[in-house]
Amino acid sequence: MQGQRNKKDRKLEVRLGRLRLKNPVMTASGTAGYGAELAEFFDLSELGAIVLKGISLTPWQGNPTPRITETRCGMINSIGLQNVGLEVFLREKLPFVRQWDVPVIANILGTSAAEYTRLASALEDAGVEGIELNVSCPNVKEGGIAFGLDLKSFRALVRAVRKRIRRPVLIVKLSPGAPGIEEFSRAAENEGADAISLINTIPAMAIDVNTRRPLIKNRIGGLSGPAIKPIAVRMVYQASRAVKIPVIGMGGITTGEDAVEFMLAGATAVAVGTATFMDPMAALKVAGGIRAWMERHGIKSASAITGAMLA
Amino acid sequence: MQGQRNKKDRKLEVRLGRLRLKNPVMTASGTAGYGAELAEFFDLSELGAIVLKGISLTPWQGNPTPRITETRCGMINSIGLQNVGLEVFLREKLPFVRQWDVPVIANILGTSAAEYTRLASALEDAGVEGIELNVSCPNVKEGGIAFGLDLKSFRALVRAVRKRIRRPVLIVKLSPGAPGIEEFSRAAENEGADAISLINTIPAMAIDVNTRRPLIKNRIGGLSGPAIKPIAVRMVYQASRAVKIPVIGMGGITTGEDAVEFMLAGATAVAVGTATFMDPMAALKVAGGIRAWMERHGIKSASAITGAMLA
Amino acid sequence: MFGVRSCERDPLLKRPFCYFRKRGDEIDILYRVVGKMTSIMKGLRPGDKVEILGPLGNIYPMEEAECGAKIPLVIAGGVGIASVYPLLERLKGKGILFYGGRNKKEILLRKELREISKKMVVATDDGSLGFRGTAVEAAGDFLKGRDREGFVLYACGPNGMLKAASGLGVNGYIASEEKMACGIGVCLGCAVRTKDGYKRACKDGPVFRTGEILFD
Amino acid sequence: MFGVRSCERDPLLKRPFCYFRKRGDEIDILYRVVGKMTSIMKGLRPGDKVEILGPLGNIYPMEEAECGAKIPLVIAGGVGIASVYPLLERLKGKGILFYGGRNKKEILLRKELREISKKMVVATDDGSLGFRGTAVEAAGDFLKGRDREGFVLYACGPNGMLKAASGLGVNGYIASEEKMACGIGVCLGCAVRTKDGYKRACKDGPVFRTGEILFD
Ligand SMILES: Cc1cc2nc3c(=O)[nH]c(=O)nc-3n(C[C@H](O)[C@H](O)[C@H](O)COP(=O)(O)OP(=O)(O)OC[C@H]3O[C@@H](n4cnc5c(N)ncnc54)[C@H](O)[C@@H]3O)c2cc1C
Ligand SMILES: Cc1cc2nc3c(=O)[nH]c(=O)nc-3n(C[C@H](O)[C@H](O)[C@H](O)COP(=O)(O)OP(=O)(O)OC[C@H]3O[C@@H](n4cnc5c(N)ncnc54)[C@H](O)[C@@H]3O)c2cc1C
Ligand SMILES: Cc1cc2nc3c(=O)[nH]c(=O)nc-3n(C[C@H](O)[C@H](O)[C@H](O)COP(=O)(O)O)c2cc1C
Ligand SMILES: Cc1cc2nc3c(=O)[nH]c(=O)nc-3n(C[C@H](O)[C@H](O)[C@H](O)COP(=O)(O)O)c2cc1C
Ligand code: FES
Ligand code: FES
Repeated sequence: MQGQRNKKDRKLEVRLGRLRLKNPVMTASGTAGYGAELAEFFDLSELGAIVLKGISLTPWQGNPTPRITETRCGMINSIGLQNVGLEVFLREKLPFVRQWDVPVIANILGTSAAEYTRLASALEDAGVEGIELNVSCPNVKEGGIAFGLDLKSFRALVRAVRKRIRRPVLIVKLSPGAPGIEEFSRAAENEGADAISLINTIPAMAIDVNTRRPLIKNRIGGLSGPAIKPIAVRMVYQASRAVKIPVIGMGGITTGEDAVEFMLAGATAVAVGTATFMDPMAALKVAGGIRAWMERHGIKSASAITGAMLA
Repeated sequence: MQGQRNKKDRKLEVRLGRLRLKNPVMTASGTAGYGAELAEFFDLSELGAIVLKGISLTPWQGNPTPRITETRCGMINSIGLQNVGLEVFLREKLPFVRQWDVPVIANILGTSAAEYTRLASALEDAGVEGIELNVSCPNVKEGGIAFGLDLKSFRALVRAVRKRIRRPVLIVKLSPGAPGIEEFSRAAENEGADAISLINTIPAMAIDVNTRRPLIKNRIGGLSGPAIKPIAVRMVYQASRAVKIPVIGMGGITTGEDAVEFMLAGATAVAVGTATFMDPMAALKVAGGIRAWMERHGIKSASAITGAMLA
Repeated sequence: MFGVRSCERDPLLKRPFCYFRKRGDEIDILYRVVGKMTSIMKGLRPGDKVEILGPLGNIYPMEEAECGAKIPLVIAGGVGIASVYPLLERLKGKGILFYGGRNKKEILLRKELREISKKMVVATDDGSLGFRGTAVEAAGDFLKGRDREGFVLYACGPNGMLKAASGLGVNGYIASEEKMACGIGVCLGCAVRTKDGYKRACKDGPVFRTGEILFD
Repeated sequence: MFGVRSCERDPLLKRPFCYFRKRGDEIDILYRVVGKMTSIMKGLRPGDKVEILGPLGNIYPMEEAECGAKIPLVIAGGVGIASVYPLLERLKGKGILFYGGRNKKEILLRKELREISKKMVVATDDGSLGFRGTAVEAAGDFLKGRDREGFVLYACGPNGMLKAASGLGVNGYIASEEKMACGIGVCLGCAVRTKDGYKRACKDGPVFRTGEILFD
């Protein structure tokens, strides 16, 4: 049984730089907390990797409510990076998720390059397997997305963090609003990123026409879910043709077939976000769906799907 | 009856520069042909304005099929600006739509500023009430969107067309990919546009995981429909706060309440696109829905909705 | 509380509902039709399927009331009644209920509620049934001259009502109706501002101690 | 042809179908369940509502066949049979039908079709019923040694089949199955490449003259 499962698992294995994932499916940052809640639903070691909620140097309060609203085939959120801060994270949160045999990827956000590098160093010391630079959160005013939209400071940031860390894989999460997704992808690659991930949520707004008030207190939030999938697939396609490093695709994945679609477009791995809100088991079901698709199509290795779209 | 209707209509009246619209609802370019087909379904003079399919100087073949595919709450198209060209348009298409008492707005696309100005001049001479510069079509390789993404050539284009035409209102249709929607909006205003319209479709892609082939022959097409509405509302909100000229909002409008949402966000008028494919009468129903909403909320004039979102 | 989702693909997210009645494998939901999901629920026919995830979150603590140390003062607004109904049942006739709605039509299950409550006061905004005013005002009238220390509060309803109920000076519990996305504590969408920073209505709540939530 | 749309909000777009049978206010649709809309249609129960827009597009011209000048040679692949069924009825037993499918299970309504056709040849890819091969191959065999001028072609099926049928050398009509968005001629999504440039399958078709369409 165990043997058979391992064999099956190797079929699904993919690599992000030096990091091996049992399967191509990870959680999307901000949709799996720090792991504890999902662990009530399934064995976290069934995931390719777990990407944690974004963390900053000091605790952040986040935005006022309402923070979420559903839209047609999607949702808008403006959580505003509410998080416990680095110290509490290292003391109280990280040890818990370390109990599982799953690569842990920390998602970090700062208001200056110095904050990013301090976060990255501390997390490397704490032994995380990967660090994802969030330079694309539309929900915080300072920092973050500013790096994602300006090529010069983007380059400088990736370079600074790259210099500081050795062991963890460095993933750069691009902004869907980046002017020229190919250019930003290549810049990340040139500055030493091990992988890029996309897309983050797209700035969006909804108004209740009965009350005439914005449905998100902060007015503008980020759109995620199936509605944005075709935009995300297109950006993954463009990014993956621009670089040689692996691309992690996300945006509206709810089924194994959605994941395969991203992989055919060029993704090496995928992340499941909003779907976890629909069903806590979503990420596992996506992994199972990829396996089923591979069996139907007689494909022996998940990595063979990457970029295998026909003309 | 007629008197009553006129009175009602005045309530719905809005203005785009010198142009009065009976109501805020127009067709979105490329979703109403040149008017003939919709005229089989309703009296075109019930529209605020009719915006025609984009035209170029010479006939364009358009892209190979499949050109359309449905996605979750949206669709992707890559028609590729198939059109009869200016000459046939003036001879065979324009006279037909002129039969109705409705402002006609021509949507134009060229590969150089010179092409745009020639088109605009010819259409002014032919007596159209408005000219919409399409600098945001994601489906043609040359021209068009190039102007929509580069601020310098964008400015030069708007200025050149503005110099050439006097009578028709000049509308500039912005690209949702413009780096900095506020900047492009202000640039259009400063160069003399009478109004801006947004959003055009968003570049997107979908792959059939069974055949592994792209569902659009050209691979990338433009996403429209309800899926993009929250992105469009946000951009209309941002654009309308950046400029004083009227904003025409579009992207996923299917009901009167959707239209009201755009108007609360800052739109003076709206356009109905993909919804017409769902129901040929959609634009009329949207106008009726705006009227019903105004009655429910005791609002006497459609123009009072513009920007009236509460805090 | 638990989450209900349509097996159709729209709406995407689960919607939170209270266990109104539960017997064996069957769950009753008392709900008001307000939007997409509740309209779908209204149209369901026997054999149709929905997805349910639960139980989620906490429930009203009942020690002080059950041991008789305090008299349970229950305030419900609108469909908040679905939340306090099972509480009243478990309190076995000890609860004093103040139940408010906009008008007579909104006041449901009067007979059943009377049977499971020690005393029931109905309040309607338009006075079409019982006290004219809000349930909190009716409870305030009742408390006049009484020792608030002798009561334990249980309140469920819209935010404005909860805020007013917190102002009654009776310690106890209030259930938040914050909007939810995940229902399991991972999205931080259902944040409730408390003395100790934001908490999650779905996981740390929906029931909070009076005084814990900061209303603006 | 006409368009069917779910009253639910997903899928958005209408789907094109043929009038299979029409009597008074009732329309029968013969359809294969392949995706979203057809799955919804399968789940419909009496009283459920769908939106229908039609009639749309043109129909098979029948002059040469009806006046007896030519013998109608009808080729249908898969659900293409829904399109030629009413044609065969109106041809009152004059039509020679070549009907192809992947296997026996895909061949529907054999009895009825036999009754309304002068002659019927069934072809299956796997040979599980009738001729082993395609309907076009069967028609090609039949035509051997016959004067093609004496026939008028009517063909409906997937693009590959239409291309093959066009190659038979029999003039007539073929019905395109291009994907559609609007169904009324405004979106230019259903473009068919013809000798005279792109035409719209929904408005200028779905029936085109043989030789008119350029297959790649
Ligand atoms: C812990 C908890 C328990 C609940 N228990 C019940 C119950 O037992 N019975 C019951 O009828 N309702 C209950 N509700 C409210 C119920 O969840 C909403 O009525 C439901 O989500 C509406 O879904 P919809 O798709 O029909 O409406 P939507 O289409 O989502 O929205 C329609 C309108 O309702 C408003 N709305 C949506 N969700 C909420 C919400 N959570 N709170 C306030 N307004 C909202 C929207 O702003 C909008 O104006 C509970 C809510 C919470 C948080
Ligand atoms: C003029 C015309 C008449 C038709 N008449 C009939 C009929 O009478 N009976 C019948 O069963 N079908 C008919 N069809 C085909 C029918 O329209 C499709 O089967 C239907 O649109 C599928 O909808 P869906 O939502 O179930 O599938 P989707 O979820 O939209 O797609 C499922 C699969 O079907 C494919 N598909 C979708 N639409 C088409 C299409 N138009 N052509 C080919 N493949 C498609 C998709 O690529 C996908 O692989 C006709 C098509 C045309 C153009
Ligand atoms: C509630 C919520 C919170 C999020 N928080 C973060 C975050 O902290 N850091 C980050 O990089 N992305 C964050 N994201 C973005 C997701 O990781 C993901 O990029 C996006 O939601 C698209 O994927 P999806 O459509 O599958 O949700 C968040 C998304 C949601 C919906
Ligand atoms: C099939 C199709 C063709 C279009 N053609 C044009 C065009 O020729 N010129 C243009 O400016 N916009 C064109 N558009 C964009 C629409 O005018 C509109 O901006 C967009 O579809 C968003 O609105 P909607 O979601 O209501 O469709 C086209 C859109 C579609 C779906
Ligand atoms: S609803 Fe997601 S944390 Fe509460
Ligand atoms: S389907 Fe729109 S033109 Fe034919």
